[in-house]
Amino acid sequence: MKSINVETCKQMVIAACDAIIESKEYLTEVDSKIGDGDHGIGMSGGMEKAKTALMSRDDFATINDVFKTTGMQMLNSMGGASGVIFGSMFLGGIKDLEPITELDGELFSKMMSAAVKAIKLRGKAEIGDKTMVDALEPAAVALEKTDKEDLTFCMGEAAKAAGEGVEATKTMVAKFGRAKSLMERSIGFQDAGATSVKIIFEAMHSYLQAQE
Amino acid sequence: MKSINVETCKQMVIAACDAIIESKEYLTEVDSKIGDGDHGIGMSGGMEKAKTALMSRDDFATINDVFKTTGMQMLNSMGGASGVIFGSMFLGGIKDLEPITELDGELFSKMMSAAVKAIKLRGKAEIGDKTMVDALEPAAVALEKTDKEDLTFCMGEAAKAAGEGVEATKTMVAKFGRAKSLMERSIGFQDAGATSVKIIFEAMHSYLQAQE
Amino acid sequence: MKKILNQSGDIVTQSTQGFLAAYSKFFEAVPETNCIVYKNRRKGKVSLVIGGGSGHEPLFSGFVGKGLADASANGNIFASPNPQVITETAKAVDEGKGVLFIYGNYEGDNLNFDMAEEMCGFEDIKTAHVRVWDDCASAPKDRIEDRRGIAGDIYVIKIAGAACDAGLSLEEVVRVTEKARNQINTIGLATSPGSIPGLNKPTFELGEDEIEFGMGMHGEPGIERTTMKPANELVDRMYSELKEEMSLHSGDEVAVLVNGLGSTTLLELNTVYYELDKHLKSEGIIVHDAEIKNWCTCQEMGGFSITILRLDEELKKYYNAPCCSPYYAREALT
Amino acid sequence: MKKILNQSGDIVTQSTQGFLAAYSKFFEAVPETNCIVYKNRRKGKVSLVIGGGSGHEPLFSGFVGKGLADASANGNIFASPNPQVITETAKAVDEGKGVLFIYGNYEGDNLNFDMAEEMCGFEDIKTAHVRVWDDCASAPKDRIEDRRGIAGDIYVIKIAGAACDAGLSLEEVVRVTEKARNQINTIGLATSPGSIPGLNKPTFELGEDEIEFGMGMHGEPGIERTTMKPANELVDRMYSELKEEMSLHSGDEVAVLVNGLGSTTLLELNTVYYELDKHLKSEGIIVHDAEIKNWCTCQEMGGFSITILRLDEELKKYYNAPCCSPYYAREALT
Ligand SMILES: Nc1ncnc2c1ncn2[C@@H]1O[C@H](COP(=O)(O)OP(=O)(O)O)[C@@H](O)[C@H]1O
Ligand SMILES: Nc1ncnc2c1ncn2[C@@H]1O[C@H](COP(=O)(O)OP(=O)(O)O)[C@@H](O)[C@H]1O
Ligand SMILES: [Mg+2]
Ligand SMILES: [Mg+2]
Ligand SMILES: [Mg+2]
Ligand SMILES: [Mg+2]
Repeated sequence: MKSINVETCKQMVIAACDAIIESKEYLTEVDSKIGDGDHGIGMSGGMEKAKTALMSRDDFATINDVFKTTGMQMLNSMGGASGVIFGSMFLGGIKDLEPITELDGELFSKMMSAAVKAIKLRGKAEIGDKTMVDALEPAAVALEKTDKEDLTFCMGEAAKAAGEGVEATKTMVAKFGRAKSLMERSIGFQDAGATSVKIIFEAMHSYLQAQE
Repeated sequence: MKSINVETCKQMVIAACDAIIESKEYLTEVDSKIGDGDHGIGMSGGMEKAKTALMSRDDFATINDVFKTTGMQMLNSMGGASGVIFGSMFLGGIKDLEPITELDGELFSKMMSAAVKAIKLRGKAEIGDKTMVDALEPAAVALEKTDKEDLTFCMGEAAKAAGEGVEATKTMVAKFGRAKSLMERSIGFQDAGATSVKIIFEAMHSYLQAQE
Repeated sequence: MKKILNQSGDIVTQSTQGFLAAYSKFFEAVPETNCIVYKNRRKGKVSLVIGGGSGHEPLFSGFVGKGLADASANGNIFASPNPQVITETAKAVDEGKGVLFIYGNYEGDNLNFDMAEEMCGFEDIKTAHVRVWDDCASAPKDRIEDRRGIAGDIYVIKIAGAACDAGLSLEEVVRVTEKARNQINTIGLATSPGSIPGLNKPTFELGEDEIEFGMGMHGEPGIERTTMKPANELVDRMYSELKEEMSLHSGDEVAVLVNGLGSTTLLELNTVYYELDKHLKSEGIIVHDAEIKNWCTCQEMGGFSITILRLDEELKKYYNAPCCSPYYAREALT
Repeated sequence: MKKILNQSGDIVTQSTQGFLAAYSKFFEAVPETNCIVYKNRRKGKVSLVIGGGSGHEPLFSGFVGKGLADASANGNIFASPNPQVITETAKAVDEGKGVLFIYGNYEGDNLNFDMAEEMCGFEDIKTAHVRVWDDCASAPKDRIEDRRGIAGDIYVIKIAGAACDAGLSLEEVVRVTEKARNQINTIGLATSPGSIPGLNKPTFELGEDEIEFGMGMHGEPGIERTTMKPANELVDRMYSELKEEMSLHSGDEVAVLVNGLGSTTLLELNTVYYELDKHLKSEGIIVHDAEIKNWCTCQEMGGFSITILRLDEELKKYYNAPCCSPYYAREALT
């Protein structure tokens, strides 16, 4: 698909919510290796709220509104590091964006780059610090670099880059979050937040593919 | 042996102390089936104190003093039901006894009957209530009935009767102590205090036998 | 089971010494015992001595203090104190107005405190006792004197402490205390055993998914062993036992204690109160005061108990009196 | 792992509602949240808001009250509260004199409280924060801002609450609170994991005979994993860590907290204090006050922590001020 309208965008985000909700146990498992084991609870809780809020309204006028609703629900329900960080992933992308009703590769790339910036500003984590930034920034970079003709294709590239980012976190020493106190002992395990980013992109990609 | 002097009596009681101390785990095991599992701790603690007190002095003038020291040490260190009850076993026997320096079967029988009386007065338990009385009273009765020529023989009879008493407690419903709340469920298990009585008599009997 | 204890030395003695060292402003030992005395106790009144086996901390020592007990006579783990230390403790706090002993109704405690009272008699100390038998799951009502004392101890101590402080005579203190004791019932629930310190053994056995209603602090059997259930079902059952036992009805005024037995968390105990509150409200019971505490424990035993004290105007007066100890402080919160 | 919880409904919400129902005289909810406010809070002063993840009860709500915090912003289990509820809580207690936030130094808390401060800014509420980083096992001294906040939270709250009550300005309250924070260190020890409520999973794994010095409340790794040792050896090690960290020396005046992490009994904690007291005495440390409590827990986690607060005259004044909440009451015991 070249681009999607507000309703499809909403459905795409709901698909991401569903994927996270289904991954609750898995994410918890991942977080419990080097974190405190609550990432699945937090993310699925936030995504449940986001999904409910998205489904409860039929009058989303803009893409911005879809992302804002999602981000605000996460921010104002989850708590924990990921509430702010993942809230910022959705809110940061639309911060200085004019209202839009169609989302294409170009705009999505812009949004994700802005999201990365917002998250880094708030959380101070850089690439290599073993956080969700290690999945999101590569995804944003991939989006920037790729041919932006087709949103589905873009999303696939983003998902692929995020997945590689998750793999890369296994070799890193954690600098943020609860895992940082593990120091070298965090090596060998993937980051939970990065895993969530990958799941979100993959779910959005699958959703778009299914619409072709 | 026909009778024993103060020093031998002291050694005999120390042998009983040793036997109880060695049975600490076993008594705890027995108590934990239907009680709170501390009988071994209490009894061995009390007997340690008694043994120490007996060994620390060389000037016991009377049998009474040996028994009094033992009983007081138990009473004033153990706590729990058995502190009072077993304290009374040693103290009750000498309550109205004139000072003696030789212990024979006749006197020992008198002492044990008095001990039973004292314990029943204090603890209110009767035969059949699944307490140490079910071992001590049969032992006292056996002592009364038996030929009192030889103290070793008397002690053997007492030990035998106490052992039978312990067996009998298995068929009883507990009416005293922590086990009473078990009601019918206490059937099938032997009483811890009765077991201690048996161990004490058996140890005293073995000690006397070894002196022959 | 890892227990943070020393390899040698007496467990109760070391623990008591630690407690006394930390709270040395408030307490001192009865010489050569594990019994403790409140230093700043009010003088010229009936003295209140509580006690029982150790291992149930903060009970008993934690309830010695202002408006509470004057002293606690502490036994070994799960074993009543012996007559000698009880007597020494009573002598340490006696003011010539008499000594009231409060303790849970257990064979061992009864025997030892009775003997101590005889010994106090030889020393011309006037004594009395009130045995607590709040555990309504431990025997039927017609055998009330066979019932065990559990968390209800604390409310009996609270009322008695206030009555002593009010300057009542020993007879009057006994009357008020017995009145309170007779208006207190508790029902417990066990989810997992504690362990006997120093022995590394569980105090009882309970299956992976089993619980027992009414199980005693030392693993004494209760009224029903069943599979684990959600909090609301547990509380339903327990509340209805208490309601029937106490003939609770609309308009009754009560104080309520949800007490953790050791390892059950406040998160859970709060959830218990959440469910309990629904029953109390829907039945029209007036809750004068409520507490959610780990007051009467049995090592790391899992589970909780619910205690209800029915108040009348007289009991309310004593209940409301301020008190202060390291584990029970009640002041007019303004 | 049997947890006394309901099958449906939010665990933290039900638990909070239970706490509020039991202690309704003292607290009320910030509408539609799990945050709580002290009803009778002193007016016209700097407001103190504390908070963090749930599951560590009685922290945080148990330290809201007279002379302590005005409100607690509570998150989900082990997760910081979100910016919205923090902001609502601050608004509920703001008196126009500014709001001080105290919380443990964790990524999630920092992010959420920072964002809440931005939101408060939009509402013209003056704010400040003091992050507690008392756990000296969680990072070396030169990375002090990477250290976690654990039981030391409570002493920071105590001092700050008293400073607020004394009518100090926000700047002065911050100064005093930071001074206290900088004089507080804690070291912990884990013997067994807690579990994540609702998940039935242990928060970490530890072998049958293993313990870990310095392990965090959520299973974050500590400084050494070793076999179980007797109490005296454990305390030796922990005291020497604290001594070095704080450069404690003879004549220093301190307050000491031995804090149980959940299922470790008071019998054991008292034994810890018994050992600790020997070190303090032999080193000439003056113990102004000591507490043995289960204040900062992590569900049924086994283990304990030792917290030392070094006092000067100013801090002592605030430390000594009376306070009262359901879990921390301090009055002049006379
Ligand atoms: N400063 C940060 N910047 C970016 N991401 C972060 C930061 N801190 C933590 N995260 C992400 O949050 C994840 C942890 O989230 P979660 O488990 O929900 O929160 P908490 O750490 O509070 O338990 C980490 O795996 C990491 O990806
Ligand atoms: N009233 C009584 N009369 C005689 N013996 C008793 C009585 N009550 C308890 N006992 C004895 O004491 C034993 C229990 O002792 P112990 O375990 O040391 O004390 P506790 O019951 O306080 O834990 C019982 O097995 C029983 O033989
Ligand atoms: Mg986490
Ligand atoms: Mg026993
Ligand atoms: Mg016992
Ligand atoms: Mg967390």
